[in-house]
Amino acid sequence: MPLLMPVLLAGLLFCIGVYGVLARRNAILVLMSVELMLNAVNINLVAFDVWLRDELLAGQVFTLFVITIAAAEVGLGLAIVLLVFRNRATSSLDEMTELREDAA
Amino acid sequence: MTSLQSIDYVAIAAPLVVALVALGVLVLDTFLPPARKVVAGWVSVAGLAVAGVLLVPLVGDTRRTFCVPGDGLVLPACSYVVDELTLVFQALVVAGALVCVLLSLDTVRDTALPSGEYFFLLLSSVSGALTLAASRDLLTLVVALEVVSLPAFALVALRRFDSRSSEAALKLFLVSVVSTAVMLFGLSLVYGVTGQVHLERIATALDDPSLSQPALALGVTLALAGFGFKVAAVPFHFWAPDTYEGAPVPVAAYLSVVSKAAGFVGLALLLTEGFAPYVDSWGPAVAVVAAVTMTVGNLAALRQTRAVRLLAWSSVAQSGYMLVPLGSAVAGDVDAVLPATVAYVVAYAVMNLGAFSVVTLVGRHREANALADYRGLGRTEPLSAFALAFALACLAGLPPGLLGLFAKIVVFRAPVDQGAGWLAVVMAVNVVIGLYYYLAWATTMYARTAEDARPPSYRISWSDGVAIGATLGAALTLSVVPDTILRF
Amino acid sequence: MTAVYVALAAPFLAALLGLLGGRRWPGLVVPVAVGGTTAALVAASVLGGRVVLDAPLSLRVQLADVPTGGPPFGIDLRADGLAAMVSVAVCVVALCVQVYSTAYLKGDPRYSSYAALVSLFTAAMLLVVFADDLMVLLVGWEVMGVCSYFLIGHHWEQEAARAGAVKAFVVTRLGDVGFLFGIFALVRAVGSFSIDEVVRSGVGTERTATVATLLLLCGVVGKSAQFPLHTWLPDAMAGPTPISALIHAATMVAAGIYLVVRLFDVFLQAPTTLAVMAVIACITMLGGALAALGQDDIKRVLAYSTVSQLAYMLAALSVGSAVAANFHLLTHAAFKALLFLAAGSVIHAVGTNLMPDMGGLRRLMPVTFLTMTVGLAALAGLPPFAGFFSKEAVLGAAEETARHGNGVAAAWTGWLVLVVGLITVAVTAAYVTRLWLMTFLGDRRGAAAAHESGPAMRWPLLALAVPSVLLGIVGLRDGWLPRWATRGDAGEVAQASLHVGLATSGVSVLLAVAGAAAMWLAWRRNPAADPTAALRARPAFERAFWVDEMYDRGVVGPVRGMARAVLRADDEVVTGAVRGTGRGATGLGRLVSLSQQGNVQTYLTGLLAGVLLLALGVVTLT
Amino acid sequence: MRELLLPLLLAVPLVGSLVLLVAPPRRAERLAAPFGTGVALVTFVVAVVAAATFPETDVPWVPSLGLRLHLGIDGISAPLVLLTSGLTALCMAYLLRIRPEAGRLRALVGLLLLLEVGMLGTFVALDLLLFFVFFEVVLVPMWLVIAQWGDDSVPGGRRRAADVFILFTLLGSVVMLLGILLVGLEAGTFDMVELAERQGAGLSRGVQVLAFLALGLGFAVKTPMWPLHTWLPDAHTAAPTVGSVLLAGVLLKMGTYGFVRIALPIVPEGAEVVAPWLGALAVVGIVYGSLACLAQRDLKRLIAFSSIGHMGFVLLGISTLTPVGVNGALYANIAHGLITGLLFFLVGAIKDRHHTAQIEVLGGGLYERMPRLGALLAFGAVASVGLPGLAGFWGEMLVLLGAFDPADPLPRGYYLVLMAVAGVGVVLTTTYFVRLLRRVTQGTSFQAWRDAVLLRDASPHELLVWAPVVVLVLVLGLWPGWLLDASDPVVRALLGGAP
Repeated sequence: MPLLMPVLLAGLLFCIGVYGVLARRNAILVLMSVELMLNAVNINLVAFDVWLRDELLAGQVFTLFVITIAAAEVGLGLAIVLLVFRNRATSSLDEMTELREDAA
Repeated sequence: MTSLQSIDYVAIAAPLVVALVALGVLVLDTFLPPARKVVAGWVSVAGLAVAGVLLVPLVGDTRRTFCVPGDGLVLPACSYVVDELTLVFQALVVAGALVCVLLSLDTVRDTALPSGEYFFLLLSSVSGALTLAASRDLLTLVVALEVVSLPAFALVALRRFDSRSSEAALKLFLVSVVSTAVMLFGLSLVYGVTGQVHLERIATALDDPSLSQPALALGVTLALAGFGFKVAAVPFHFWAPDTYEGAPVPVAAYLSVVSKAAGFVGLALLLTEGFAPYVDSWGPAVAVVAAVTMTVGNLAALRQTRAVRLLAWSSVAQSGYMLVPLGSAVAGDVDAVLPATVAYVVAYAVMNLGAFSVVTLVGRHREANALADYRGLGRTEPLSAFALAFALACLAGLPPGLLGLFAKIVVFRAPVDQGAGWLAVVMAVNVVIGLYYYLAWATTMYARTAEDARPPSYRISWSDGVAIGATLGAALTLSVVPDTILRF
Repeated sequence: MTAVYVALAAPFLAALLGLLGGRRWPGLVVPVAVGGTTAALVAASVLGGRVVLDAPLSLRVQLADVPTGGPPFGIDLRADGLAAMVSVAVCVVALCVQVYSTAYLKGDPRYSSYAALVSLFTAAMLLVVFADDLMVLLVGWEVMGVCSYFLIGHHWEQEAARAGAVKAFVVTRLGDVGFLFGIFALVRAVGSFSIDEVVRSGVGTERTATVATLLLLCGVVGKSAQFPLHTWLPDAMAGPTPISALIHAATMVAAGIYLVVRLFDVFLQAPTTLAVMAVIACITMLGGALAALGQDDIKRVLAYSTVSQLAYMLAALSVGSAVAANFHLLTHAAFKALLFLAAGSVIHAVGTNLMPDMGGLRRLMPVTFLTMTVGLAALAGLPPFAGFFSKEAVLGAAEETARHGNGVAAAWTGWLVLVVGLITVAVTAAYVTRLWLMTFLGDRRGAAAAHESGPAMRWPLLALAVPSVLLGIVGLRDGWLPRWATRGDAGEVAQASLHVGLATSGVSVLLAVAGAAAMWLAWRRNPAADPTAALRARPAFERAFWVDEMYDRGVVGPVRGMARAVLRADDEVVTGAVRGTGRGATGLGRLVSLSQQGNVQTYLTGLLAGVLLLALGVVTLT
Repeated sequence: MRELLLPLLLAVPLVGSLVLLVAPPRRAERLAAPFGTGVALVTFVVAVVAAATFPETDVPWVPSLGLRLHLGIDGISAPLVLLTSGLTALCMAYLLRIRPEAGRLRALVGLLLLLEVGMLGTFVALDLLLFFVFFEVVLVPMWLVIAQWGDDSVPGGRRRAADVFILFTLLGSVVMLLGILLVGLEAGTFDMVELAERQGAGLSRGVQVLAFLALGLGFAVKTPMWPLHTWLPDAHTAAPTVGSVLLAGVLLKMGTYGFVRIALPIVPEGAEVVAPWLGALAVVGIVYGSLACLAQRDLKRLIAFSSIGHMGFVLLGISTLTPVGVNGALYANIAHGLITGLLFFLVGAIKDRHHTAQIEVLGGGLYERMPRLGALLAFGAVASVGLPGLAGFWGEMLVLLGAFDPADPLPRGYYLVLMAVAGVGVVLTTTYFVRLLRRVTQGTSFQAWRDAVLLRDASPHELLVWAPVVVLVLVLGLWPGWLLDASDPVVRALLGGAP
């Protein structure tokens, strides 16, 4: 299997993730977009692993770790979003500007 | 390959103990009556102290563990190595965490934070930082980095009913995960091109010129993102001021010192061990980042009126200084710049913790923690004021803060020696800008005040006193015998 | 050499004592001041006596060497005929002035510092006289200048005194800077600061000599009030009259001439300089005399006459006769000091400086009248008064150069000096007559009751009248003057001699008489009025040809403007640059703040954009 | 024992200032001035012994930086050490009776002692990095002295002045650090003695020029050289009397001393390239400072601008690269320290009495109101003008002589022009000082001052404090060999000639 396709796919996915992170106003959706970015990484890693025929299977192990990290992040992230929602009754990132530089 | 790996438990004792104590604290806390919650804090102190003691036997030699054997063609490689660099950072992390825990004791009690969770999270993060300093492969690096970060999010958010706290956590979190994602993407590319995850082997592989250069360059650059976030380098710095301000002050101190030190050790390892042959690519990039970081940090700090926010920007600027040696590294002798980075990080930790100690103290009594609240401190709390003034002088790098001065000399040496004069000049200008706000703050404390507006004097608790005293003592000692930290 | 040390130390110590203790022990002021000067006079007389009795005097002493990094300079002193002569003259005049001042400044609250400064001046002048090192000479030279500054400003309540002091100091200092550079040029050429060395070894090329002497001439022109730096001297008359007598007539202004004489061998190597000197001397000579004709203030008349007479000395030098210059220096010191002291006596009596307010004092102040007449006659160059002989010596030297040439100065300079000198004789006689007539003859015009001055003021007048009469005749004694007026080298003494041509003398006496007669005729018409009132050129004379105004327009005004511009620019640069930098920094800080407005997605955008830029940069550069 | 002398020289004031820092505030406040005077006198005695015996100390401090505690004293640093310790002692003695209007004396005395440590250290350091450290030590104390005890007639003025002072100086010294590092790392040692002996051997021309520029910038800001002088007038105007005295008397000398001690001998080729520019800026400074004085309305600012002019002479001397010029520069350095120190004492006294230093407000008649103060001011002015027989003359004369005959590779004609312009500066200097005397000391007093009861003439205490300076100005004026004998061999050696 040519390497190009999965890497392209990963790149595309990553870009979609980036777009989502920047364009979505809702914290949950931003979180999901981050997941997309992480998954792009996973695709990359697996594809490279297979392509390299890595004896250590480092890429696949890496993927597992990334999945774990992603899970932890999402868990924590959701908790924080929940906290914010409880305090502010909103999960829109636009409204979270209490902490900022003093307007000049 | 079939046998189980043998594990050098002495080498991993420190992070292990810290992690175990973290769990222990969490469990212990549930059995503590509300009035005795502070015990969790003292247990944490003890745990960190033990971890510190456990570092002692490691001094003097290099211990490796979690190794994969080599097979003729490839060298054996280890994931966890305790060498001098590692030890310095581990010691720094332990000491810094100790000060943070001491500062936290009163904060946790006064602001009714859940002490079990608080210390558990703090120690977890510390264990991650300890591991990070020893990790020598990409996986361990990434995982350790996340272990430092994830508890920190929770720590920041721990003031549950404070909307600022949760906002700060969210910002920290989002910037962190995006940076991590970018870094991971970069690392995946590095892995894809080199086929290796151990830093030593990556370095060996990079010597092969037939590798795909653009992919590698992209990978290396993106890989910097995660650490850039940790050290709050521009453009990954955005979270720092907002988060420091929203978090409990000791947590901000932790983020700005321990967490940042962890970021630096990770960055240093990655760059000097893993990507050393690729210095021609990342060197200039780091240099540019360093220059922009210090400039942005200092310029923004000029306008601040609140202590924590000022320290946040100042720590951004200081990150810029710390990046200077890495940014001026040249091919063939990359390791030469390591001592300067190490020295500055250690010096920075001492002086910044000194500043944060007093800021924490004042923050307990003055909610806003504005610079104006420091007016007259020199009269009512001469010792604390002196400690803060000295720390600020160190940060400014001006006598009597000789520690900072020597640290700056060390940092300046690198670009001058390696021919990155422009970077040295940019830093020179920045040092001058920096001086302004440090001095302005320091004088506020000694400014003449109207007699009727007597600033209140504070009752300084035992733990705060120790924290302030220890950092001041360290700063003073290192000012006189700076060789202790400069000789690496 | 003991005499030299005493002559230097006595007035210096007197000055030190006077400055430090004058306030506390007022009774000591007069004895200290007079005593110090007397001691100096005695010491100088000892030297003078040795010159008269023994053969030529030549003593040198090198006290210490001071390293500079280049050629060292030494604290070197010398005493020779020339030094002895001038030192005696200085001490005589100084003693007269000290004595005179005890009466003239009686009751002045600042008399103690005044007397001390006069002592200090005496010491400084003697240092110039005895110096054998250019640096030592310069020290004395400048200390004289500052004493002159303080003494002109003695009456600092008066605006004229303040302004005059400033002007005198600044203008002479302007010349002194050139003088200093001249010394540099000599030192560079010779490799030593020693005057002896400079004179003996010469300065090498004519070009070097010309440059050096022209620069030295700047100092001379400033100190001796020659055109174009002469303007300070008339204004310096705002000082007390004894000061004008001592400093601004007899001694300090003559120091410039003395210096040229000291270094005359170097000047002789530079014909160009001599020519320049001749031109300057001629302009000053005639211009000063004409300006004197237009003044109402008796002291200003004398001041311009000083300018004019000093020009005679310079003219003598420019035609190569140091001896004639010296002779005139000596006689001029005597009669001009006398004139000023007498004028002081008059002023003291009538309470004004202005001649239109005087008149008819002949009867009221007989001693003053008599002595002043002697002085004026000497000034006008009437035989047998001292001024006649010395002036004839100058004119004779000019004639000699004009007719025969002397190998150094060009013939035309001789003619120039001779012609202008003769014209000036007439003008001099005219203004002298005018002064004499307006002050002493005619009817009393002022209100104040005039009376003869006391003994402390009378005796110095009489004492100075003696040399004013006799010096000329004495000076003609064969070989006597050259022995005084040289450095004491045997060959030189033999060479130096005075030439007095009978024809020239006759013409000059005739001219003098004509000038005096013209003035007398004009005065006869209306004794109460100014005899020169009818002259059409009088405004030009009165304003001294508007040189001051030209300086105001051309130098003072522009400098002031520049100063204001610099200050304004500096203020603006300070406030502008510093505040601008500050504002710029905070402005940039604000820019940073704008990116930090709390929206986390902005942060992320920045972050990712930054990463993109970095990545692009790295990828393209790799 | 001899090795301990120089460390002792630094330790005495340092310990003194630390003692004041930790002493109980109430009592310390009362005893601060006598204590400070005592400490400063002891320091002065140590300095005298050191200047007489020329001891040297060399022990490692921070080996990893190559920083050694290498202290030494010789013919060009000894006068400066004596000047520093002497002036500090006089300032302390001054504070015995005359206190600044506001602020605590304890802290002021402590800071002045700390300042003394930095100043003395700069003059005795023989290691480049050590020199830099001491160079920096003076900044914060001086800044505090200006910012806390300064004149507050303009709201926030003293603070702004102090800030500008420290920011300017720091910018200069940080760039200087770059130069030091460049030299030290290229040459492989930071030892000034060794580097001076090498006379730039082993350093390429490019490195030398770059290093001279970097070092020179640091020194030039401190000196200050036009156009980097802008911090000076404000700092002087705002500083309290003792601050101004030490600022003008000693601090400025650190820059010129650095030129002579470091920049000239260590990077001689760089010096050759940059010297003409330095000379030009120096001369501009002379004329510019003098012109600014001519139109100046504030007495303290006037003296400050006059410093710019005088330091211009010092820089011109240095730029000639000849022993004559450098000797002159060092002489002018000392002379300016004494004379301007005295002038600031006097102007401070005038300002304390009248609560203004505006010449127009002061009006004339100082001779009449306070004859002693007036006479001293006249003395100071005349000395500052560079009258022969007073200290100010010799330095400026030698500087001009140096410019008349500059070192070989330098363009002579060009330097002649510089010399001539500097000569104009001499005249301008004379002009503004006599104008100053005319407007302040002469004339008659305003009625308001006549009516003021408190306007006393200089007290015996003040006279006693000023007397040593006056005497020294006279002695140095009458006997220049005193200093030149000491400095000449060292200067020749530093410039690479035979001693």
